[in-house]
Amino acid sequence: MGPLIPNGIIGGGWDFVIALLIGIAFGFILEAAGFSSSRNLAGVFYGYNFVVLRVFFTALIVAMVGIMYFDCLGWLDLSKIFILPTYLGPMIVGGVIMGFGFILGGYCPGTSFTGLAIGKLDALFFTIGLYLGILVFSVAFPLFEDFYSSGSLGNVTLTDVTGIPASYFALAFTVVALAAFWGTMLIEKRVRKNMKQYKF
Amino acid sequence: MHIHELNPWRTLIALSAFVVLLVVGFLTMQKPLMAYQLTMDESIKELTESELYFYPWDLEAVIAKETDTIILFDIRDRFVFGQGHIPGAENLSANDLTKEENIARLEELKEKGFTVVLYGEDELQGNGPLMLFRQVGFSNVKLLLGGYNYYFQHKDDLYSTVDDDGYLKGFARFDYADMAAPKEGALNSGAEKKEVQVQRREKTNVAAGGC
Amino acid sequence: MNRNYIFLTLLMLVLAAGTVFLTMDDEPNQVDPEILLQEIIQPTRYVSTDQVAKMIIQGDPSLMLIDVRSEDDFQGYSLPRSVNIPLDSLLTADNLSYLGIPGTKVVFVSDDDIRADQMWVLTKRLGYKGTYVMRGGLNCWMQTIIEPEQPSDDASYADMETYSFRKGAQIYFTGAEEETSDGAKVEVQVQKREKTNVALGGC
Amino acid sequence: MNVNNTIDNQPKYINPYLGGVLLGLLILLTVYITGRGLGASGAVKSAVVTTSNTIAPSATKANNYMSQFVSDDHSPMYTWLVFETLGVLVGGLLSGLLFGRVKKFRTDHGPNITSRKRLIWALIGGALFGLGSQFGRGCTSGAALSGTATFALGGVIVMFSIFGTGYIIAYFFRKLWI
Repeated sequence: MGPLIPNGIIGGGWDFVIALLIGIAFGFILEAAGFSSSRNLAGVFYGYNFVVLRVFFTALIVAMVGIMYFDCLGWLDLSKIFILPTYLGPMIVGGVIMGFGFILGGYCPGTSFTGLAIGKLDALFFTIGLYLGILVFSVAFPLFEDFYSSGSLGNVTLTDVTGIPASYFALAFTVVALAAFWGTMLIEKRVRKNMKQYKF
Repeated sequence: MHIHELNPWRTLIALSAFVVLLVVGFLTMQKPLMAYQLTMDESIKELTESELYFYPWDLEAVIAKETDTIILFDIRDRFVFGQGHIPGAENLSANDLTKEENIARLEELKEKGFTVVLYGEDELQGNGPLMLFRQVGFSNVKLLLGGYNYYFQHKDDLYSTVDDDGYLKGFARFDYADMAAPKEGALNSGAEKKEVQVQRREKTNVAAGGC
Repeated sequence: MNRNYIFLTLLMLVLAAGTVFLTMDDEPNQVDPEILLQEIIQPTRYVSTDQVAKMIIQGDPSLMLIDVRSEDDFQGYSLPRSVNIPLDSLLTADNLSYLGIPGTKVVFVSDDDIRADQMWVLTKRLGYKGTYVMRGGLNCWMQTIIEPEQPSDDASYADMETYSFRKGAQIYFTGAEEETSDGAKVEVQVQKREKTNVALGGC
Repeated sequence: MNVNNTIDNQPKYINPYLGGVLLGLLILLTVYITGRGLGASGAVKSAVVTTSNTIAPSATKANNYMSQFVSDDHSPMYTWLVFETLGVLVGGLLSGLLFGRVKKFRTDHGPNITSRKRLIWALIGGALFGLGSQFGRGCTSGAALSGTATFALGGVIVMFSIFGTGYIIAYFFRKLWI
């Protein structure tokens, strides 16, 4: 049955309407969960607020487990969904650069848009920074064109690489995430006790 | 107050709704009539096995009802079946093969340990159903070589077909390269000899149902 | 600490553990057995040797002949423009790339039609469309095209028509007359190479 | 009694687990409908390509990277992710209005840093994030979250390198936040 648009069940004309609706839901959830504040976001790295970890990993395991069930129920054809292509080197480097960006900027792109929506100036500056960063990348692209497309493994999934069924990964991620939820509660309590003031 | 001390009742509702959705999905899921039991590799490998097939001379015992674990299914349509069929065969038209009760019947026969022998007009007609049933796990299904046509021509003397190869398929009956080679000279002795050979082979081929 | 969190944790664990016991469709691209069976019982997949001969002679670019016999047999004799994919090596990516090219008619050829039909069932299970079986295979090809049998004098007009076509095809395929043989051979060569290129580009 | 982060002065955020479950279901829905996950940085990329294409069309066409996203039929802004991002802005605003968080422009910053410094760091951080997201084929939502949710190897790599780096360097930049 699904995915609906690639299978032609929903016409391509609805594409952008659906994009807008999904975006609204995405933005609403992010903002409502407190992702519009860079202090909340950065808290995950300093142990005073693990909201990022909670939302991120809950979403991850729910989506992973849900995809497995949807596949089993025949609602989703896994061969038709988009699998992010893997570029080993560039992705590690990109991830490291993004890690720096996260600590310094306190946002990631999606959350900065929600911060912007409710009037956070730092979110505005972060978004301008995003724009400049991508502009710099595009203009300087010839410099690292070779590196950019190096280490390509194609659109591989974890199962393709390891041979372990996807459901085991879903289970492993779930166990780790749930353990992390309980573990971070203790860390959070201890760190917060020592903080003088922290307004969300 | 820590978040873990608040009641996450809305989270519980959201997750429960998801679980309910999945349960409804499982309850409304239709069990497929058949599912592949053999992988592609196994299916290909199986084609080389001889136990897929039932040989015409073995029919003698079935017709004489000396064995009660073999059931013949005629997959030709009802009209042709009425005009003539192997004694003791049941009609199970190819068009009805996908019917649920027929699959259930096969299932039942498999459990009881029956061997099901399919036959069609010729081997080709039964080949597809044989392969499919094998692939979905009916390891008790076999195919009668030569089909009804071969049986019909030899029904008076089925034992003698042990020495015949007319029902066998899958090998060259001619020397293709030689036959298709450009013929420059007129009839020389070699060509004549070959022609005789062809004639003979041709006859057996017609017996096997032609092409 | 709220007790509902413990419940949530357990619920999520059960959900995740449940995925391990799901029966997954490992090969989702394959055609559902029921649909495959429905296609199998249709006789529309068979093409006659005459039709194949006509398509070869006309240089039909959408025709792709796939010979499913062994490599040795293929070396010994093969139809013009045919590609060799022995039945047991079907599943290599290289061989599969010949199939499923939009707008082509793939015709399987073997000694008889059984092997070709087996190939057809296998490729159909893999979901390839536009595949056919040459009825009678090469044995029939020899009898009808290479050495057609002359119908008796009182045969119907259609039979005579078929015979005259086959006689023409015989000349084309065996080069029984010297003049036509060269031209025909060259044309066949060109077609074959072109076809191979298209097939390779398709993947 | 120096802990004043009690329930009274916390803004009313929803339970993070509720947010997580809803977000997970949203990803599932998105994959179910469109066959691919969510994203964010792609919209900014479209904006970059659009401005570049307006100012210097020939240079954009000559650029091997940007030229992939330029099409003659429609503007580079006419993509799925741009519409999705517009939705994110609207959705964020809706939530902010609902929970009373839409106020005049303000800046979040740690106790040991001024607003001005915070803005400069945000700009630098944003630029780094923009640069990294192009190498990583997506940002936290596109690559790390949606990618990992669909079991893509690339998503896992991006996720671990973002958070791994974050934890390694967090100590050195603690002045910014605590």
